[in-house]
Amino acid sequence: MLRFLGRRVLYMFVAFLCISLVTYVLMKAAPGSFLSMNFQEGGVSQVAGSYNVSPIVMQSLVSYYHLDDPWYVQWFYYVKGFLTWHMGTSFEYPGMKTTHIIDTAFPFSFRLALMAVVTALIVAIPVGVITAVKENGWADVSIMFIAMVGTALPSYVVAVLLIVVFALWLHWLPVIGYTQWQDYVLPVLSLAIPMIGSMSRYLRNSLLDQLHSEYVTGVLAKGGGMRHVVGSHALRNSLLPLVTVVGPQLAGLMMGTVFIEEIFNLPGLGHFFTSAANLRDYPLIMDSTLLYAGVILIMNLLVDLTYGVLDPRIRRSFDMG
Amino acid sequence: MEVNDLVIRFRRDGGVSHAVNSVSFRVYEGESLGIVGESGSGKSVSVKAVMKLLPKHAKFEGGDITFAGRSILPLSEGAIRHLRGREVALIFQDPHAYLNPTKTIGAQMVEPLLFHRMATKSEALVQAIDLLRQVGIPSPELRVKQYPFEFSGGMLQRVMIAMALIAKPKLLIADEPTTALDVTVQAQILQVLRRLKQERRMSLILVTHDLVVAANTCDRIVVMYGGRVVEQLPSQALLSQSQHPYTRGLIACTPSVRGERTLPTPIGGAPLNLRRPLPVGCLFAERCPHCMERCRSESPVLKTVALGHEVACFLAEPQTSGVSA
Amino acid sequence: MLSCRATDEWGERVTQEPLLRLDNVTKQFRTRQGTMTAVDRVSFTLVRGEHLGIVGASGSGKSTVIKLVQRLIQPTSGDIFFTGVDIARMPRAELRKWRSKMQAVSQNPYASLFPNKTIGQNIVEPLLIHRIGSTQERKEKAMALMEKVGVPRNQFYAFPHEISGGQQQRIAIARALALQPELLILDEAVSSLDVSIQAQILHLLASLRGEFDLTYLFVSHNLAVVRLICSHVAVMFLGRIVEMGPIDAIYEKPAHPYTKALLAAVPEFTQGEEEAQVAAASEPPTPYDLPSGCVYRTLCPLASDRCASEQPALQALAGGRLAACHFAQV
Amino acid sequence: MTEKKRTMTTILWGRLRRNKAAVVGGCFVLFLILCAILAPVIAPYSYTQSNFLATYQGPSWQHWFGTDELGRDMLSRLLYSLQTASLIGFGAEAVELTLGLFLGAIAGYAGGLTDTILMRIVDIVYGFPSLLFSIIMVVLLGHSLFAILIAVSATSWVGMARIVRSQVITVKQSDYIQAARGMGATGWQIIRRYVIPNSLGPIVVAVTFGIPANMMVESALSLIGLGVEAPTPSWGALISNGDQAMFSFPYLLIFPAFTFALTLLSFTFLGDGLRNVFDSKSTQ
Repeated sequence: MLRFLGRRVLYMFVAFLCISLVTYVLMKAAPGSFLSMNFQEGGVSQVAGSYNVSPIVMQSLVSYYHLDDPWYVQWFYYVKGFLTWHMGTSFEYPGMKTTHIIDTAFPFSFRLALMAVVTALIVAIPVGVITAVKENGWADVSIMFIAMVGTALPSYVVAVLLIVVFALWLHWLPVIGYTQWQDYVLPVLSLAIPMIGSMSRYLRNSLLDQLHSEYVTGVLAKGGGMRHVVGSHALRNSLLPLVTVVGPQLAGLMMGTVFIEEIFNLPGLGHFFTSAANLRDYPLIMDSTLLYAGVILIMNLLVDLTYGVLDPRIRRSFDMG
Repeated sequence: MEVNDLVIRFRRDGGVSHAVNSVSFRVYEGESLGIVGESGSGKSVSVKAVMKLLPKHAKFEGGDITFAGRSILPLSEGAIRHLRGREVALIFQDPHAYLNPTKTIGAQMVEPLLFHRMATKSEALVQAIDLLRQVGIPSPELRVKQYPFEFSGGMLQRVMIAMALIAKPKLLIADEPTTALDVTVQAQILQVLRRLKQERRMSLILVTHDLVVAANTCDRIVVMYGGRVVEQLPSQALLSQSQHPYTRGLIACTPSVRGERTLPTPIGGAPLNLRRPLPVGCLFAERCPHCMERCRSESPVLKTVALGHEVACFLAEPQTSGVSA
Repeated sequence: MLSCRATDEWGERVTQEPLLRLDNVTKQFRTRQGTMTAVDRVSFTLVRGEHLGIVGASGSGKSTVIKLVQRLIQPTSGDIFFTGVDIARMPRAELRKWRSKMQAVSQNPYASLFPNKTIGQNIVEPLLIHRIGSTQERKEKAMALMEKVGVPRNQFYAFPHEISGGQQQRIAIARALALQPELLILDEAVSSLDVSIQAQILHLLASLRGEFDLTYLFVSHNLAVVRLICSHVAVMFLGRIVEMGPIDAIYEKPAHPYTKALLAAVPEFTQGEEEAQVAAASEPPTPYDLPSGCVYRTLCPLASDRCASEQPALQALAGGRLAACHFAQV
Repeated sequence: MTEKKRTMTTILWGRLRRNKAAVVGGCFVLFLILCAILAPVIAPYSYTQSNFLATYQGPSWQHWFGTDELGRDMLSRLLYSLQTASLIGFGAEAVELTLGLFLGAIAGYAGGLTDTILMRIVDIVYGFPSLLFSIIMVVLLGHSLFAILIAVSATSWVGMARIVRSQVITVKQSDYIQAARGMGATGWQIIRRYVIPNSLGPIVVAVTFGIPANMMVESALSLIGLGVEAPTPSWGALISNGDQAMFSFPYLLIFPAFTFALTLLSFTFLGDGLRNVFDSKSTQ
C-alpha cells in the first residue's frame, strides 16, 4: 500500500510539473505580455517604452521574474514560487500579490463547491438506492427521466432556469448578494442539480449491476433480506464505480463555480479568474490555473486511494507490486 | 419437500419464455435426489423457485411447493427468509460469482447465523472455522481472513458447502456444484458432499447436467426435458430399467473412458426453444426416434411403471419383475 | 511434400510424414507475480492421419500449446515444424500461407464468430481474407459447407446470436474448413455443449475427418471425449507432458500416477461399486512456484526423495509410449 | 425471415426506432441541424441589423422572440447562435474524434511501451483543468471561431482516446480476432474488417454526447465574454446578456436558455437511446 502511495504521489508530482511547464510555455508565448520579452527585439528599454513604464521599474520586474535567465531557470522559479506560495503581483490589481487574491477568493469558491457536493451526495445516494431497488417501477422511471434532464444541462443553464422560476416568477429567493444564507441557495443548487442527476444515475446503474450479480442470490439464499443485500454488500461495491465518476466531477465542479460566480456575481476565485482572463492579467491566470490543477491532482489521488480502501483485490495487487 | 405441477414463465421485452412447464418431484428426509437435464430443461429454475429466488420477471403460473407440510408459494418475503439458509441451503455452480468479492470469507460464512440470530459474531466465526476444517480446508484460521479471489475454484466450492451447512439446514440444494471444476477436483467435492450428507442426515438435491454424476451421488433421479419431468426412478434402475427415450438417449450419448471405443449415439435435432410457443403434445416428440402420431397431439403424463419409477411416455410399460427401489 | 496421405481409419494406417512437430517448445509469460512457465519443453510429433488429443486440468498449459502451434503467440524457445517448415520464428507475412493449412475451432463458438456478420458471411470470411474466388463462388462454397455441417441453407442471413450453440459450433467448423486445411485444431470444441449435441458434433467431426483428409489436434479436459476422436493422447500437468502415446494403451494401463488419478476421477456408471480412491484436499502447486524435481510430487502418492531432487524425463516404455515418472513401468 | 439479406445496421436501426425518446431527440437534432444550415435563409432579419426605434420589444408577430437592447431580432440571433454552436460542436468533435481515434487506436492496438507512453500523456492531459485551459487558449489565440474550436477540443480529445483504446483492447482480445489471426488475416485486414466495425458502437455514443458537451464549453466561454467576437451571436453571450436585464425583460433570458436546454436535451436523449441499442447488441 505504501509503495502504491509513493508511486501515486510521484506520478502526481510529474503531472504537476508537466502542467506547470505547459502553462509556463503558454504564458511566454502570449502575445502582448512583457513576460515574453526575451522573445522580443530590443531588450528591456524597448519593452519598458512600449508599456509606458520607467526602465528602472522594468529592470526590477525583469530581475523579479528572472527574465534575463534561460527559460528553464525561469520555469524553475515559477514552480518554486507556486510551491512556496510566493508568486508575483497581479497586473490588474497592482501592489496586490496574486497569492493574496487567491487566499481570499479560493476558500469562498471551495466552500461553494463543497456545499454543492455535500448537497448532491445527500440527495443522490438515497435517490440512487431507491430507484435501483424499485427497478423499472414508476418512481424509478420518472426519477431517472428527471435525472437525465439534470445531467444534460450545464450548471449555468440550470442557474438561469432556477433564477427564472424562483427569483423572477415566485420571488422566493434573492439572486444578488452573498451575505445571508438564502443567497447561497440558488448558486449551490445550480451546481448541485447537474451533479445529482449524473451521480444518482451512476449510482443506480452500478447498484443495479451489483443487484443483478449472482452473489446477491447467494446472500438471499442465506436468509438475508434486501436490507442486508444493499446495506452490507451491494452499496459498498457500487460505490467503487461511483467514485470513478465523482472524482473528475468534483474537479469539474471547481471550474463550474467560475460560471456560477459570474452569473450570481459572487466574489470567488472564478470571478477573479474571469476578469483576469478578460484583462490579460497573466500572473493571476497562471497561478489560479496551477492551483486548480493542483486541486484536481489531489482529488484524483484521493480517488485512487479510495479504490484501494474499497476493493481488496486492488489493495492486494498493490501490495504485491 | 414436495413440488407439484409447477409452472414458471419469464416475461421480458414482450416475449414469454416457458421455463418450467409442470414439474413435480418429492424429496424425503435423509434422501438424495438428482435432477438431471440439459441446458434449458428448467432444472435450475425449478430448484431456485423452491426458495423463491427467481428474478422479478419470473411468474409462478401454477402448481404448489410444500416444505415440511407447509405451502411455500403464499409465504411472504419475511416468512420465506426464515426458511432460507436455516431450513434449506443452496450452493451454486460458480462460487466466485456467488460470493461478494469485497468481503472476507469469514464475514460471508457467518451470515446465515447472523441473519437468523442464531449466534454472535465471534461464536459464529468459531463454527465457521470448524466447518472449514470439516470440508477439508487447510489452516482455516488464516483462510477466513482471505477474500474469495485468493481461493481456487475447488477450495471455494468447499467454502460454499461449509457456508451452506453452518445453520444446519434440513435440505441442501446443490445447483451444478462441480460443473466448472476439473475432474479430479469434482471427484473430491462430490465425496465431501456425500460424506456430509451422511453425517448430518440431511436431504440433498443435486442439480446437474451430468447423468453419471447424479447416478453416482444420489438415491433417486429425476430427468427433465423442456421444463417437464420425463422420468423419475431409483439410481440403480437407471441403466437397466429406464424407459423414456430421452433418458435412454442421454445414457447412449454419454462418452466413457472404458469399454468399447465407439462414437456415442446422438439424439437428433435441437433442444426445445423455450422462447417459442410450446408444441402441442410431447415436448420431446420432435427428437424422439419412436415418435407416433399420438405424441404430436397429446401430452403424456407421468405414469408409474414400478415402485418409485414414473415415466412420461406412451410407450412406457409396467415392469413385471420386481425392482428394488 | 503432399506426396503421401493417410487414409482415415482411426489412425490405423499411419504414414511417416510428420505434419506437425514440436521440439522442446517453452513458453514463459512475464506477469506481475513473476515469470510463469506456461509450457515447459514440450515435444511431440503429429503424423498425417493421426489424431492427437491433449488432456489436462485447467492451467496445465494445453491451451497455450494450441496458441503456440497457431503461432498466435511466440514461443520463448524451441522449434515448431509444420509440414516440415519451421514456423516458430517465421515473419508474419510469410506465416499467412501456412495458416490457411491449419485452422482452429474454439471452445466458445459464439465468441469466435464475427458478431457483426451473418453466419454465411462468417464462412465466406476466410475466403475473402485470402482473396479466393468470386463473390458468387464464395457464396456457393459457403452454402455447400453449411450443408456439409448440417445447417440449412436458408440460415445464410441469420446472425450468430440468433442460432443455438450447437448450430454455432457447426458454423465455426464450416468456417474452419473453408480454406481446406490439413490440420484442424479443436480447442475444447465440444466442452460447452450439452451431451446430446456434443454427440452430434463428435459424429460430424468423425465424418468430416475422412471427407476432408483432416488431421486433428484435439485439446480437451474431457478424457472420454478425446478417446472417441483421437488415436494418440498427451497428458499435460503444469506445462509439462507427463505421459504420451497410443490412446488405448494409456487408457487401459496408465503409467503415470497423474494419468491414473485423472482416469479414476472420470465419473462412470458404477452400479454401486466401491468408490474410487480420491486424493485428499490439497492445492496443486501454482505455475509461479513450482516444486523442485517432479512437478506432480506434492500430489503424488508414490513420491519419494528422488522425486524431489531429480526431475523425471519422458522415457520410452513398451508399446510406443512415453512417461515422465521415476516409477513408470508397464 | 433469415433468407433475406440483412445487415447489423438494419437490425440496430430497427431497435433504435423503438425508443421513443431517442426518436424524438434524433428528429429534433435533425431539425436543429437544418435550422443551423438554413439560418441565412429562414432568419427573418440579419443578426446585426439593429433598430434603435424598436429596442427591448417583447415577443410579437414581427419579432417572435422580441428584440434586444439594440433592437436586434432575437429569433434571428438565436438561429445564428445555433449555427455558431453547431459549428463548434461538430467541428470540435471532428477534431477530437480524429485525435482520439488515431492515438487511442495506436495505443490500444500496439500495446506495450507505446501504449504506456501514450496513456501517460493522456492521463496528464486528463489532469488539466480543462475549462481553464480552454479559457487560456482563447486568451492566447483570440476570439476567432477557429481559436475557439481549438480551445474546445484542446483537452477533450483525451476522453475519446480512452474510449477508443479500451474498445480496441476489448475487441482485440476477443475470440473472433484470434480466429481471424488464425485464418491468416493481415493486421490491416483485422483492423478494417473487425476491429473498427465492432468497436464503433461506444464511439458513436461518445460522439453523440461529445457534441452537446462542446456546445456547453462554447457557450460557457461566451458567457464570460470569451466566446466568438461580437456581434456574431452565441448562446452564452445571449444568456449573459439576458441575465443582466432579466428583471425588466425576462424573455431575453428565457428564450435562449430554453432553446439551449432543449438542444442539449435532445442530444442527450439521442445518445442515451444509441447507448441502449449498442448495449443490447449481444443480448438480443
